[in-house]
Amino acid sequence: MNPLPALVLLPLMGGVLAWVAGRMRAPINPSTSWWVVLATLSVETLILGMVTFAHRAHAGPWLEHFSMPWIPAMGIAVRLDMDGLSLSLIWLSLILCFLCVFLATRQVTAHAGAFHFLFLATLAGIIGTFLATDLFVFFFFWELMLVPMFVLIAAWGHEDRQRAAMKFFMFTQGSGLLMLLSILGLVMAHDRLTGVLTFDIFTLAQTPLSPALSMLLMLGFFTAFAVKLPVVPVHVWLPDAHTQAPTAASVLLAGILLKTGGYGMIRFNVMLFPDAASRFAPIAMGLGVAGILYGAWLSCAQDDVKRLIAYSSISHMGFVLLGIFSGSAMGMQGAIMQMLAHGLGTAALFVIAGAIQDRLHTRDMNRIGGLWAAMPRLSGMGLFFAVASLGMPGLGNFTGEFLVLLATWHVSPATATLAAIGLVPAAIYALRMVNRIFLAAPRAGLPSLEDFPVRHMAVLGCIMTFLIVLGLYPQPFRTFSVPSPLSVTASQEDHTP
Amino acid sequence: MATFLIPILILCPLAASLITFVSAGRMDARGIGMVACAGVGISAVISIILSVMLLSGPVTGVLQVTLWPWMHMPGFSADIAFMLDRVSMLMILVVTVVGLLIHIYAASYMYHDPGIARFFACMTLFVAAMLVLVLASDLLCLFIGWEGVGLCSYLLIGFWYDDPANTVAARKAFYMTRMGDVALLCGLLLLVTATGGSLRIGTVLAAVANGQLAPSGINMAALFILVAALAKSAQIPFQTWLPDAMAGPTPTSALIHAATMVTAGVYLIARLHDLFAMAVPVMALTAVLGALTLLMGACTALVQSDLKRILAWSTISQLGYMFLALGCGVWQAALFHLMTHAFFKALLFLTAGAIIMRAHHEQDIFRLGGLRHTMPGLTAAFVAGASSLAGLPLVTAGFYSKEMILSGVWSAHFNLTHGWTLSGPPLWGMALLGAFLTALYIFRCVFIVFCGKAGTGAAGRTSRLMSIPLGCLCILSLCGGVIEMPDTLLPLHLFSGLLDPTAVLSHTHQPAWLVMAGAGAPLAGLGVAWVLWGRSSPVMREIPGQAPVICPVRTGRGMDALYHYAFVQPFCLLAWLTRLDILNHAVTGTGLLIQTASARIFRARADFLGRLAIQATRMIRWAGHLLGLLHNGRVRWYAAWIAGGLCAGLAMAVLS
Amino acid sequence: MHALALLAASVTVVGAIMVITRRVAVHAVLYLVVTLLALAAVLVMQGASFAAMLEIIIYAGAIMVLFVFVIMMLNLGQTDSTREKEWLRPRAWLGPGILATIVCAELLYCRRPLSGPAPALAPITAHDVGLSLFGRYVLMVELVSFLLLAGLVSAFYIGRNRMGRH
Amino acid sequence: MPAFSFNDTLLLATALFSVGLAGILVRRNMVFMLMSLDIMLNAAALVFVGAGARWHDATGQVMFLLILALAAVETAVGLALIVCLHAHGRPTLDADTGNLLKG
Amino acid sequence: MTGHDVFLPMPLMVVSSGIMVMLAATTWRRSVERSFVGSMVTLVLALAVMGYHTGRMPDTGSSLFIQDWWAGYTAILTIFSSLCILLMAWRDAGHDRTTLVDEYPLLFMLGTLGALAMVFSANYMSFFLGLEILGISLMGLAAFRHRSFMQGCEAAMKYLILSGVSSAILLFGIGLAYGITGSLRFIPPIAAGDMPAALPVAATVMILVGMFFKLSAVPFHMWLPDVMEGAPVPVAAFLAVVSKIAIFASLVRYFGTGNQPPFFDDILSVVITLTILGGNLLALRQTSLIRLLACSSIAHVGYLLIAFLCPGRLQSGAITIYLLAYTASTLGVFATITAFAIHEGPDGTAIMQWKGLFFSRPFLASAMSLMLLSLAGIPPGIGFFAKFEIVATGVEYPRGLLLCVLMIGSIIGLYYYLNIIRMMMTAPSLPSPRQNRHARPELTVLVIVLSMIVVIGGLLPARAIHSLLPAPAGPPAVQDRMVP
Repeated sequence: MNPLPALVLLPLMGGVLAWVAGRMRAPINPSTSWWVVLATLSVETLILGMVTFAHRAHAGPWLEHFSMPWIPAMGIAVRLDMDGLSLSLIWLSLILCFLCVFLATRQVTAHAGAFHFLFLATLAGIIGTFLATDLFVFFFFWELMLVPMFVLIAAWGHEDRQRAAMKFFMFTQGSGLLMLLSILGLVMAHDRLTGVLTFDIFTLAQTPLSPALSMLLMLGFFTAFAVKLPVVPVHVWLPDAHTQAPTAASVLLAGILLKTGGYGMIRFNVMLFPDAASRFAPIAMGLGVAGILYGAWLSCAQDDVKRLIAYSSISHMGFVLLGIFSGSAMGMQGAIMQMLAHGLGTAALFVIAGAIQDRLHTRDMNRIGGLWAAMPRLSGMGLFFAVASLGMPGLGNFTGEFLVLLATWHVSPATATLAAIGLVPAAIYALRMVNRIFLAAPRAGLPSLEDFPVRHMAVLGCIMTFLIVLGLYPQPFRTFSVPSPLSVTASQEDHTP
Repeated sequence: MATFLIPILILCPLAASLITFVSAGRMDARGIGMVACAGVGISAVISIILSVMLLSGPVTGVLQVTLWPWMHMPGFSADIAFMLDRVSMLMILVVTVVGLLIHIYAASYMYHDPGIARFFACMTLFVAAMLVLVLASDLLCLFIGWEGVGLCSYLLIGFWYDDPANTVAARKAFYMTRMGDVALLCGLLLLVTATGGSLRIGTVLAAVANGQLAPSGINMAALFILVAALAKSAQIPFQTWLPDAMAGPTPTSALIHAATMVTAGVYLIARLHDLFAMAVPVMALTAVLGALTLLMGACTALVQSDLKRILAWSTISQLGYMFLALGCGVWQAALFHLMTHAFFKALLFLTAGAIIMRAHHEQDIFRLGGLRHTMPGLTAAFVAGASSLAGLPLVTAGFYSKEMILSGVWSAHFNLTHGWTLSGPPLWGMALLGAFLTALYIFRCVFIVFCGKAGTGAAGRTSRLMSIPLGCLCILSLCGGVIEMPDTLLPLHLFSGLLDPTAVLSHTHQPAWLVMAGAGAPLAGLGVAWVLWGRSSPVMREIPGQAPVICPVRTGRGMDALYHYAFVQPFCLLAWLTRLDILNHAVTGTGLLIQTASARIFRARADFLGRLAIQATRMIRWAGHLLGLLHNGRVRWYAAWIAGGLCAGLAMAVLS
Repeated sequence: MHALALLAASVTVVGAIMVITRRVAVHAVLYLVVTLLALAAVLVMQGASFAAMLEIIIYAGAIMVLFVFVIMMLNLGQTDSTREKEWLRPRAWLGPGILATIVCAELLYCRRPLSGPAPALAPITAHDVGLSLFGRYVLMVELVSFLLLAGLVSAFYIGRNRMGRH
Repeated sequence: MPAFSFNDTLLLATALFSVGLAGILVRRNMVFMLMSLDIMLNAAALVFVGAGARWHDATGQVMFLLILALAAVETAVGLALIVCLHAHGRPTLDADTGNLLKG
Repeated sequence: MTGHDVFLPMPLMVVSSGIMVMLAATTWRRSVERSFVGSMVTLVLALAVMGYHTGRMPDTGSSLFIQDWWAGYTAILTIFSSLCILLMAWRDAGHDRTTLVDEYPLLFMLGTLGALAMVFSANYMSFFLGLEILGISLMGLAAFRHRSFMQGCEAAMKYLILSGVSSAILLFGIGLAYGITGSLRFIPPIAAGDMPAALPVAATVMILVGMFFKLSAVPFHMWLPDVMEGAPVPVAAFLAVVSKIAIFASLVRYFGTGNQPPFFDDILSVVITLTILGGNLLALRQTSLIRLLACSSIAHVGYLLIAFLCPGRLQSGAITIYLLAYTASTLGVFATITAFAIHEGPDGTAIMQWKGLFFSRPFLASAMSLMLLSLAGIPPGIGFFAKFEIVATGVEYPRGLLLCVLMIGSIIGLYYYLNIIRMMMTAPSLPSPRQNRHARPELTVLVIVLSMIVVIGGLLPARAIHSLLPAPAGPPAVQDRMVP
């Protein structure tokens, strides 16, 4: 049995179960749906572990392959392939989901079943996005994951949630339409040349395209991914969405949803249109640097904790863009490392911000005051992840940033210097946050606050460990998460039977 | 053996840090202190063992440990790798031994502080990071320690976070050094690009020696690294953070902001001296900046009234000496001075801390006074440290190290491009002036604090735990210098022989009066200080005014008038000048400007791109509204549209 | 014959113009009857005497009577005609007039170069029409019955609602 | 010799059509609008008869008959509506004022 | 007169017989329930014979009617939609029993008959009669608004006058075409080459204008929001779904799906652009849900016309799936509105009334969201795939400008659809007086069935496309023949 469809479908089914469990009446424990989610995630982890550790049997770069015709008239098939990149990103998703489940979603009491269903549905969409190698299926999942996320933000978010949710949806959906155009353009171009209507990227990657056309198509893809990543001129949705989303949704957004943008750029921009991507690289790198500086600068000006973290994400994602378009394997790997590290670190920061909001009912740093005295554990964690986010060597972010900078330096030292300068405001916003929330004089009239219990600390401790391992011993992850080239198909033997 | 010991050496303080952090609130203060001291103590013992091993090995022997590959990929590789050679041996000894003494002191000093666990966690973490910094054989690995010590410094400066001023100071320190870090990062990127993918110090230096780098590349790399070192060591133009950093607890100031972290810049340049040797303009720049810094630091220290700030400025000034030495190519002298400076400055800080503690946290020297009687032990220790700092001839360690620098500077010569040259004697003159000023300000402090009328009453007594380290440091700062002597006195070159047995420094060709001058300047400074502040009715034992105060000439007191014109007036002028502290203002002003600009721009209209999006939405809504107005519900109007559409359609179809 | 045709045609158009310019509804109805009669004459001249008959009987006879009935029910008086006068200012005419003229001009432009085969001489008699109607197009007749049924039901419902509810 | 060629029929029909259209666009009274509608339908019917004459085809007159039925039905329903509207709230039968549905 | 001349497609026969039976039953005893049941049975029967017939008589029909895949498909859609709408109307009539309204189902049946006649027509005459039957019944239906009779009357009057104008234009055009070709068959007059160019063009344009009016493409769309708002909710659904399917079916049959003459292209491009932008922009400012749906249906016509304008391999699939998606989703929305009205009291036509529905009626709100998302073209609804296909046709037959318009329109559309969902998620400010009328199980079933169609169609669109691939027939295969 092939594990890939199970990976996608399992969260969905678990979600439905959770919903049903949430709607059950009295005798059932209200947290049943939570347990269902936990069980689902555990099974998912088991399957993923199986995939991870049993892949030695295959020799090729693609670990698993699954294919099933879907809409034969259009040449569309449910084609899922897994390589190291998608595997590592799925691992990241699962880890963050565990983080959410342990630290954030249990607090949701209003319509918990529905919340968990939407949560898992988002996860399913994200995993599908990471696995799909059929452009239509990819686009399907790409759009699919927006809907539950929209509802999560709009229904469970904070005060200005609905505007934020609308903004989020409009931006991502609108850019998705551009991608749709590009997908169809590519498919039709292939069709015109060969007479074969297919959405299979392995086949489409071989399409000979004129430079102008490939640039156009690449731009379509790029726009969609740029909005998701986000790249600076189109980042507008992100601060609002991150700020207003409930904690779990913020974690998913920052931790994984943004990564789908990076993932898409690697797989669909750089690998599908290598020439156009290399011609576009200077602009993309410029945008990346702009993102680094602009995001960091704006982050320094925020008073809202979650907003600050959100802008810092923009800054970090600038490095990802820079790395992807630096045109070397090193930059690509740096970008992947940065994605993983940013996913872990920022997610943890959002969890902490969410915990603060749960306790103090404010996100305004002026009104939070020093928490170290009241909540040393939470504050310690906050300090650690803030430091990670400013790019402390030895932690995951630095590995990514350094590789990206190195790759960029090979291309253009000036760009790399500018990007490196972005690390100074990074220190400013991170430490500003630390000194206004954690290490500051406690505000008068603070209610007695409950610190993180030990099990929460254990979960966050795991994230910490991951970050440290990523920072000090990234070698296995690095070799593991290399994206496989599209010229090699996983499934030559599977296609023929 | 070494492969085993070196990781342990680093792990010990790290483990102590983790234990103290995790045990916050569960372990009592004594236990925490013991754990921390044990961690640092074990590493001190190990470092001594390692030194013995190294010294017993061949002369050029190096202990190498590669723990695991960090990043290996085509075009770049970095390892978590350590290397113990003689330079790093010196450094680990300083770090662990001085660190141990300071930890022991701090265990008592911080005993009653509720945040002691956090304090020791940071302190031990700092030791670990510093050890990584000095032991790393890979520049990227060094960078871990480099940033790590910065972080610990930040945490410790802002240790008493209740006062916003402290946290501001902490952040200032971090930001300033962060700029340097960015420069260092750029330098590393440049080097790794040039050397083809490795940052091993050996590889880098070999590449430099082989001429793989273009001269401009070398200059750029050296410049980047110099900026990093300047920032870390609080040299011009980054000097402003260090005095503010005195907001931290005194042991922190002693360990981080005097003995070890601020010398990391010196260490880095000394480590890469082969690279710098090829970059003559950068060397000249280093020397000039060092000389300027040492003068400026000394002058500023002369007019400070806060005990710890005096010491902080003096640290800047002494680091200036080291940079001067580095710039002149006598890196051994810089390291020597680094070591002695670690001893006496730690001593001074610790003593100051003890004094302040007993004097009810009074730091203003003008409110102290007459402590000679109440705290004789501390007085002795402070005087020992002060004389070593001033470099009183023969009996202090500071004299020998300073002498080594001075003689090195004298014979320096820079061939800059386009025929410009810079030779040593002017720099030497500045250094000598600095020596005079050093003695002047430190003894000003000594006389004001310890002589005269009693100021604030003292309470309690210095605990034994605090006095032991003081004693040890006293001995070290007085006698630690005899291992290297000027040729004029005795051709003893143990230290430079230790560092680099192949190239022992000797300045036999220099005139003997150089040594005399070097010995005389501090003495002169001491004398002037005695005249000004030490006599029973001191002229200037009051707080200098804010504005240039020209004291009225007191009639009938010829000697006084002479003093007045010779010293008081220049002093007041100096006070006025340094109080303006133009550089400090410039740097702070720039920071403030950026801050206000960002606040102005982004607080007022947050994220103008977001505004743009909102405007676009508004336009679309407006269009919709306008269109809605057409739907006024009138049938005739609707029919007119149909007719118009028919009209247009016919026209399009027929006329096309 | 031509003169007659010209006369009938012009009466038709002039009558139509009078219809849309009258202030009093009954006058307009009368002009409409005139128009329809003239149109019937035109139809006769085209050899469609059956159609002309229908035009007179159904249109001018039945439908116009319906109009007259309704106008009587509405009981329009002097105030209405003055209001109509007010509504028929030249300004109100301007835009619609231009629009209608343009449409007319465009249609005429399209028509201009038209020349078709000469129509056959033999008129189409009621017999032909009947054959066609109940032969090929018998289903259409059935459909028309449904059309009339729909109209009947609608009008009945609307009319009943007026009586019953208010 | 026919009195009307198809061409002439079209001319007349076009004129009638435009007049009817103008009537609909100009008149605010719904009764007049209905009358104008009838004029337009008559114009269309005329075209059919003319075309039937041109091709000598009875279909044209069948269509004429159908259009007649349509006109009758529309007039009937329209007048019923007019009576209704007149009774409830729009006594002036003005098409422009008193519209509840707009925007 | 041949056998073909009296050929009447079975569904038409069944529906007309049903109407007559109902009429006869009415003379015996008037009963609303019985009328509804009778009409629904008739429609189910028609559906049944539909399935029987489509297999047997795939193409060339008589000169009046034609029965092929395309006609069969659209007829099924029409009948199915009428069935759903009747189900909705049942409660509309049921909850207000002060007057006997057995004309209500009768008029629906007449309207369906007209629509079916249009769908099956192969001749101007049958097409025109069908159109008018549909139109006249709609006039009657629009006045069936019980609570606000005046609005209903006004809507009916507007519809009457405007559709009269458009009918006159259409008839004029048909007359011209008849004059040119001498036949009432569906042949675009361009094909007959013996006439000068301008007149056929004028005829085509006038016919197009008539059709555009009924389709409510933009310069001719103004009546739709007003009429839909004034009419009862099921009638609005009828307007939005049945009449549009029927007219679109005839449009496709009339103009075929091949390459069109250039002037046609130009006009259609302009109309599509205006339609998409206008419809979406108009919908932005609506506060009435029905008006909003009217505007959005205008926009959807624009999308559909893009597929119509882009001949190619994907065209037929795109049109069929889009019709299905549009029908199912729109009906779903209307069904939800009706169900809402039963549950919550107010008739659910103002968006504000939907506030907080996610918390009080999660099922209803979820169904509504699903339908709206499907209309917006977002998975998992069938609308997603439909829009995908539309874009695919646009890309295949490169129409960059129209695609840009489509994109902008979709984004704007997304906004107002989401706005409704957003409104449902807002916590209600004060609890509305809950009248809690009787729950109608049939409406719940209807909503569930429509949701299933939307979801299954979204997940397995292959079936829908596959079986209907040969659907839109081009111009009838029979060659033009002069009527003797």
